[in-house]
Amino acid sequence: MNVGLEHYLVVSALLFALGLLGVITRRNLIVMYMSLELMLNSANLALVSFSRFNDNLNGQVMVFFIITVAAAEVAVGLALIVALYRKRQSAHVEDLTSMKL
Amino acid sequence: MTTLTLIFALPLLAAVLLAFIPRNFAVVMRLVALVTTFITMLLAVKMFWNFDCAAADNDGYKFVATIPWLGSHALGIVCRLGVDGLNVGLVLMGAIVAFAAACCSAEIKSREKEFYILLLVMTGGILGAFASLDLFFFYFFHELALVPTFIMIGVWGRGEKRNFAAFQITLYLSIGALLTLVGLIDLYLQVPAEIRTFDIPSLTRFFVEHPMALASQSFIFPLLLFGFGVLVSLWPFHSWAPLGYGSAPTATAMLHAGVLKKFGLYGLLRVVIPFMPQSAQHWMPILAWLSLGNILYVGWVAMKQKNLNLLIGNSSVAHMGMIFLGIATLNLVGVTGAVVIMIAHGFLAALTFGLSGYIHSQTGTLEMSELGGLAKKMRFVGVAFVMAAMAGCGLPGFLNFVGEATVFFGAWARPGLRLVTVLAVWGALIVGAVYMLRAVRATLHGPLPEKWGRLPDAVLWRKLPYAVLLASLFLFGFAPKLLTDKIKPVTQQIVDMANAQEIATQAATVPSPVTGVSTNGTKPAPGGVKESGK
Amino acid sequence: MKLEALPWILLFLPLCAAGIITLFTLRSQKLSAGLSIGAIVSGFVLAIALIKSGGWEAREFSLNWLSIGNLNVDFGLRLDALSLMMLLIVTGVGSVIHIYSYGYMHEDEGFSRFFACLSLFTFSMLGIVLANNFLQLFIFWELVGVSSYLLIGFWFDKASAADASKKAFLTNRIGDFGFMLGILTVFAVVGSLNFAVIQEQFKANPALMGGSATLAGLLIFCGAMGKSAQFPLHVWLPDAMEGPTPVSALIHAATMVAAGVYMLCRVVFLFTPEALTVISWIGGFTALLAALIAVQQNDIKRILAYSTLSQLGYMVMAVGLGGAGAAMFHLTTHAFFKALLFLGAGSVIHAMHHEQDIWKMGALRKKMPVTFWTFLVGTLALCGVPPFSGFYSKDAILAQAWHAHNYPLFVIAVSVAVLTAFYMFRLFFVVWVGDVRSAEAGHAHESPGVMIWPLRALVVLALFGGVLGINEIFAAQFSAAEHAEASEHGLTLLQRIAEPFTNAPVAAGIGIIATLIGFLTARGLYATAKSDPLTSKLGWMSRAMANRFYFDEIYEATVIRIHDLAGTISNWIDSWIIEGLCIGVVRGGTDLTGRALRLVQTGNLQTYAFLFVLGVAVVLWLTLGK
Amino acid sequence: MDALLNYLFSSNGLFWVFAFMTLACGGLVVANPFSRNPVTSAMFLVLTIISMAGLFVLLHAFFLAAVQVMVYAGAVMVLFLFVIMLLDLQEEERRKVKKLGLLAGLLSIGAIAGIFVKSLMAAQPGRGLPAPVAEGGTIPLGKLLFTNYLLPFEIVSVLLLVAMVGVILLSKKDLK
Amino acid sequence: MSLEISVVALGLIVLLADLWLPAERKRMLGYSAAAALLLLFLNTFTSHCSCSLAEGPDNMTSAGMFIQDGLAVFFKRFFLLAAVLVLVMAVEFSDRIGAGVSEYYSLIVFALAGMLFAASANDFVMLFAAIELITITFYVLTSFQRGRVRSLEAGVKYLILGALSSAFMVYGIALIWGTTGKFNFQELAQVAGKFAANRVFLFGVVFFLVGLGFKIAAFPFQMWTPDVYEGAPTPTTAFLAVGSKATGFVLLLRFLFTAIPDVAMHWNKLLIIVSGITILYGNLCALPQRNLKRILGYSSIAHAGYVLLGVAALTTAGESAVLYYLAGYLFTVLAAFAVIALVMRHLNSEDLAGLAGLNQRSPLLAATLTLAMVSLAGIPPLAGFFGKFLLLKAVIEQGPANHGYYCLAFTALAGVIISLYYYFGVIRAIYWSKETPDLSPIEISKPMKMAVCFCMAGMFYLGLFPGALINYAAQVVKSLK
Repeated sequence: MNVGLEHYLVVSALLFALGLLGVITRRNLIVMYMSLELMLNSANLALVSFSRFNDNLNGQVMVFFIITVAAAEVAVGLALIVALYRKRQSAHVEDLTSMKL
Repeated sequence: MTTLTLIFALPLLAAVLLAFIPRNFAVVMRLVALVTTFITMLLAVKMFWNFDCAAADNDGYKFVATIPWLGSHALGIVCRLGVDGLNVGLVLMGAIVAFAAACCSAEIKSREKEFYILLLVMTGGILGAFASLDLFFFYFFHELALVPTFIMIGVWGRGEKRNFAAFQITLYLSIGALLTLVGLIDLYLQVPAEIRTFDIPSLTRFFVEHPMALASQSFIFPLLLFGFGVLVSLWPFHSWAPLGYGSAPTATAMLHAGVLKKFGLYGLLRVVIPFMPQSAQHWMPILAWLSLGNILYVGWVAMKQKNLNLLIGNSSVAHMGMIFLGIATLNLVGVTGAVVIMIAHGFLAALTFGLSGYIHSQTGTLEMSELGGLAKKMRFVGVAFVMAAMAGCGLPGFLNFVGEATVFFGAWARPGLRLVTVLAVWGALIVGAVYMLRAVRATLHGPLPEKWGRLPDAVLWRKLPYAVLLASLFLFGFAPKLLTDKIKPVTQQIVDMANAQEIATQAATVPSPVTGVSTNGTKPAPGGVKESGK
Repeated sequence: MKLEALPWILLFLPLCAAGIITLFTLRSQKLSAGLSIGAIVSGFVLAIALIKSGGWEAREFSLNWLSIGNLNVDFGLRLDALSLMMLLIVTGVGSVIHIYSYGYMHEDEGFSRFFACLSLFTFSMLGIVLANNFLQLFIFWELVGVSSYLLIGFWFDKASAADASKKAFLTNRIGDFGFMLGILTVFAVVGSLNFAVIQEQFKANPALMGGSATLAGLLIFCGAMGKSAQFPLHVWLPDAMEGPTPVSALIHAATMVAAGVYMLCRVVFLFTPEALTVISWIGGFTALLAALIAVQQNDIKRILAYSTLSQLGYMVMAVGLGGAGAAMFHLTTHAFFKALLFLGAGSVIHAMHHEQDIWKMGALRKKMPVTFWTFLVGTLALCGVPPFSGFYSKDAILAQAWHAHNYPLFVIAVSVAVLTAFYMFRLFFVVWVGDVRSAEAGHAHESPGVMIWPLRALVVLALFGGVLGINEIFAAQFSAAEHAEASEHGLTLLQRIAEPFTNAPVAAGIGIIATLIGFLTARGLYATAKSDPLTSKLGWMSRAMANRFYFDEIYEATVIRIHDLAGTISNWIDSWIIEGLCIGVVRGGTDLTGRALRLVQTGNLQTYAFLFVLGVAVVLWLTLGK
Repeated sequence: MDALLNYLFSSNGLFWVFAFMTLACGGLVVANPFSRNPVTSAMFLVLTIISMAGLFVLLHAFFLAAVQVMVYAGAVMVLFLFVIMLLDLQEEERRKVKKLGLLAGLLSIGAIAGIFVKSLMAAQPGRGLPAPVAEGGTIPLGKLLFTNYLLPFEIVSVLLLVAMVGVILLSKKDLK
Repeated sequence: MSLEISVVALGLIVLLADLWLPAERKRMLGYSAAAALLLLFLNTFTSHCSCSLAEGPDNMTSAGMFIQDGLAVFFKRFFLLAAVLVLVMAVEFSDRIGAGVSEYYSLIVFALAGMLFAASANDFVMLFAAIELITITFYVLTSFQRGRVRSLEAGVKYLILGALSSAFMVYGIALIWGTTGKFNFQELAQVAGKFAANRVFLFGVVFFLVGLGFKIAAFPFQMWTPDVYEGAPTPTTAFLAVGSKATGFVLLLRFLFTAIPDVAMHWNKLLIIVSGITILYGNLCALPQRNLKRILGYSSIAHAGYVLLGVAALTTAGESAVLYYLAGYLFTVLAAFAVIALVMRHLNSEDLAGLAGLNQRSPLLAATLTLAMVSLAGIPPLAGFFGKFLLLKAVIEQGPANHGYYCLAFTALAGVIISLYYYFGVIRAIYWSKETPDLSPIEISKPMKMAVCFCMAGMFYLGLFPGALINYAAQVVKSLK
């Protein structure tokens, strides 16, 4: 069986699902954040495979942007998590409920 | 700038002016409010007086003025003011009641600034709503007047149930207003896009030539009927009114019960019935039965009230039933009668609430078990109250009687409404008298309790509002032609539109059944009373 | 001044007086009284002037009052024999009573108010008399009701007076309910409200109303039932005696209660034979019932009140029997002597310091001679002793019954005559004869001149009212309407005196005998009685009579209770179902939903993320799930 | 065995290898049955990213594969690890797992994935495509980036500036 | 594109100027930035400006990514105005921020730049870059008060959920591009019809819409709103409520009506449901709320629902109603937040009780907040009423075709009625609180006063004289097709 676009897409979808699962199950902010990276990566995979099979490089440019933005996002996000940790001594989501209802 | 524009704009301008007066000048505020409403009243009287000789436009409206910078021409929203026979009386009534309400506001002792601003906004809104020839502004001004009502009840209201009252009145009136809004928008959308307009005369012309599709009618009509109905406390959506008025500060109750409430009825007459004749024919018998809910059921409720203001509030609701019945007749006599009651009730409601407000301000209570024999101490107020009560149970001499009798004649002319009429007459003559006399008996008559031994009667300037209102009731009660001659042509047009279908089908099927009854020189009007002759 | 203006002036003078008194002269008693008395006296003069100038023939003056579509209501004045005669009675008797009131009410603090109300009443009554159409009649009908309300409740700080006025008004309103429906029915068919027009139409086409004719007639009769206090709406009249005595004399004896009879006569052409039968029986029954009740009353004014009821029953019966002229005749004489009796009673009450129990009086004959003599004339007239006025008018009614061959009613009428003589002489003996029974009676003295002179004036009328030819004027009025055979030309005085015996000798004779029986019985029982001997003799019957056959209680149990119940139920629905259940559920539901939804907002990031994903899943399912 | 090895090192075979690695390591990032230590997750994330880079190579996106390894595995993940070290994060506490919530979460994720796969089967986007030729080399990508995509590129540069400023501000220490 | 370049340059200048400015002059920096933006705003009305009247697809630059049509210009003006007011507010708020005030201003300017780009985005790549610029800036802006745990917490919440939504959006873009091969909206529009039945494509569209839904806080992606609104510094919240939400809407309009018009036509049911539930959810949750900023958070959810009415109508009338409503919302919400920023300056929480006696402390602020609430409640004669009127009209117009629209209209009405309660609750807290702990007058700087008055004037103007903006909006939405 020849590996085609669908295979890549299924892999990417499963990766996306895994990331999603991480976001909603893990309670550590940093791990949640890593799961989000996983999701972004799955999009990258989809884009690259589409790019390959559609014979169009534009998708890869998009991936480039996504990677850049993700890096920036990670930087800001981690700084934020660190700042919060300094205040609360915790990176646990369940401790982040001073605002609710 | 016509007189009408001034009438509508003055209170609003005064409200803006008040906003810039520092709050410790309470006397100035009161003065401004009084003077403004007084001038407004004079202008309204002048307009009413000049009405017959004023120039009318093609649609029969007089004193027409456009305020071009308001609204949006692209959507066909133009602030156009004008009066015809239907609303000239309402504007006059509104202006008079507004003045009376301003006079009665002396009882407000806290936050006068806000109160008078709200009062003036309410007045301007009311007058604007009745004077507007544009459906959008008709609604817009009503809303403008409605909101101060809520706030005034919530803030200056009285009684333990004040919060609930404010809550309830807000809930009901908002529902009513918003249903109406949907209905009006849908009505507006019935016109093809390129000539869409909210202009009432244009819409009238359009719907005369292009009757609305039945499907649209059957959707829009109930919306507007019940939307307006809620605003007018149509049974069974009435329970906001007595409590709301009972808890409202005097001036608010006067203005709302007296004038603002007529908005819904005015809307029914101006828009709903003439534009949607088939639905009107279908719904009117139902409305007639609902009106009985007001007249009889609410009358009974009024009989059982222990608080004077609640009793008056219920009676005011009961009177609405008469108007609904008049509208439900869909004939010239009944509808004209309904309009007459609208005006009469405006004066009357303002009068009764004003008087009860005075009693409250003097005694601090309106529980009837604690009052009694007040006529001994408050001669003037007592006399005025008895007159109000008498007007309330439809005594001749007051305008209310003219309206009620006319409505009965109109209703009786519809054979289908005979039973309703019988019950309505019972409600008006008996039940109405029972609770009104009960109020008089419990508050004014009987022995005077010790603690009220030193109550003062109203001083001269506090008598003024009551005198003005009573005088209006008497004047029109003695000479109803002053009103009816103005109203008649318009109601005739409304009734003709509402019965257009009927007349057409009758003419097509039955070759005009001429009965042998010749009436002494009276011409049976098309769509008029004459339907029952055998 | 043009002649057309006269009736208008006549009508509006009292209103002006009332208005001016209310607005300006409340402080000045003399001025108020002067205005009020002046208005009615000039009214009387004007009425005479009208008769002098125009005679008795019918004429109308009218303005358009309201005109909507085919509903044309005129404000019109109709002058004809009927209304002119009524005018004379109202203004004449009214003037006398006004003057009397000046003395009677002298010490009252509401003096000016009293005269304002009296003038208002006069205005309303004149309006009824002069009305030329149904709606106008109804308007003044109601106004009479309200002025009566004000006058009965004149001493409103007395609970009983306040209640009585309320009751009077409401009972009248029940009658008006029928009246209004009757007017509506007539209008719906005829299309006009004007009496003359309606009469024309009926003449042209007697079957105009078809099946609804009887119903319409009876509905209109309801109005008369209320105003003229006919069974079953008679309950208010005795209570109305809570008002000042001149009021009782003016309103509840001479004029207002007569309005019902007047109205029946005015529209007598409307009634079908069936309707007339009902009317006559109700009249007869009322007459009998009231007479029976009067026998066991102890309050001087109440006795007179029931007597009034009974006499009104006579009149209504007469109308029902087709004798509108007789009814009007009796109305007129009754106005004279009943006003006289009431004013006499007022004089007594005044002298007794507002004591009204006859058993506390006695032997007043010596103390108040003028009042005594005038009262005696009134009594004789009421009992129908010839040649007093009452004899002629009552005989006319008896004769009507006789001629109509309605013997059951004739018997009732005769027994009423017996009872009338009985209770009137019971009153007479207890009050004027016998012993002094209380301190007040001992100290009583004659009333002042301003109260005595009106009595004297009325005595003249009560004496000679029967032979002035009043009946002929009425007969002429109704001849067209009911094809009466009364002759057109006037009779001589002697003919008039003898007329009862020439017309219907049997009836006249039986009437006189009946009166005699009544008188003798009363004398036997009460000439020297210390307390009522009948009470024990009649047992439960007496108690029932004293308690007015429990009509008030019956009403209490039925009409009032039903309304009360309806009120309670409605109120309950309002406050529990609509306000509590509907609003409460809506409000509570909204609030609860809000609070519940808010719980979703836990503040936990993970929950948010989860809900986010759930949302995506749902949206996906909605769009692509199929 | 040879056949298997040959297959494994053919592009199809490599796909399966990398796909398996990607998913397995991804799975271990999210739910490692043996350790709930963030460091473990981070290490597996690096592995995932490297396997993905392999997939990229298979897709002839050579430049992106390099970027993936350098930027992601090299820079981003190091950042993660630094932070984890800095915060001295302990193993995530094993608090009570809300079974119902987990189940619902799994269900909804399953639903999303299911719908996706179903859609994929229905749409068959890969069907009928010509043989792939696009080569994601540096030159063509760079050309595109600096011609057509210059504007977003500039915007991203602003974004990076913002991120820098933000990070500096957030980690300043001079605060009350 | 000179406008965007100027804005970015302004941001850089502010950043740099900070280095040399003494601390006491920093206030001036904020005002100057605001003044500069105001100038740029006014400049959009002059015909010389390259970005003012140059509209239409001809003017697309940068390979069609950047479009300067009427819609873009409308929203650019909108964002500029919002940024000016937010900057003024930020200056007033600066003493609560502590260090990094100038950075705060510059970040606002950068976020504005992102919004300006987003308004002109005609391409997914561009859109992605612009949106991320906005979002990442907002992560920082939200958590700017590092001293307050709530601010950081809000930042983290916004970060995680924002990243989540970004992931969805990116995946959606990937699928859309993968199936169609187009990034450009216009090009996509030409082929989108063909893919209307392609489920992968639709999947991508849904994922993309999820991302936008998060931005506008539509149900079920609204969870973050109240928490972030509460925790963020008030100027940030204001900018978030106005700018970020409007960005979401302009992109939504562009995406639905320019990129995939043929597909969107079939999506009325989904839009109706989402809009209805959003309205009800926002209003119901706000009912028992006591925290002013949370109230506005929930109310902003509800208002997202109202605006979605106009989108759901899928007509030009609906689109122009959206624009009108947003314009009114700009003044109203900014006015409300300005008052909150001033009044709650020295309080730790934003409880309603803090408003007690405001009418004595500052009548101007009391009046402003009252009017803002009245306008939000949709009562004449203020902007909110007319906006709602237009939205309802647009929805009812579609009623005969699909009765769901009638239901939607009634749902909206129910929402309006519910909302009256909490809006009036705010008004009541101002005027009629029993306890008045603090009656010290509130000092307001001149620029702030002007800003507040401007907002009030805007509310009145749009409520009373809607004609001009209606015509403008009607003309603008033509560029969507």
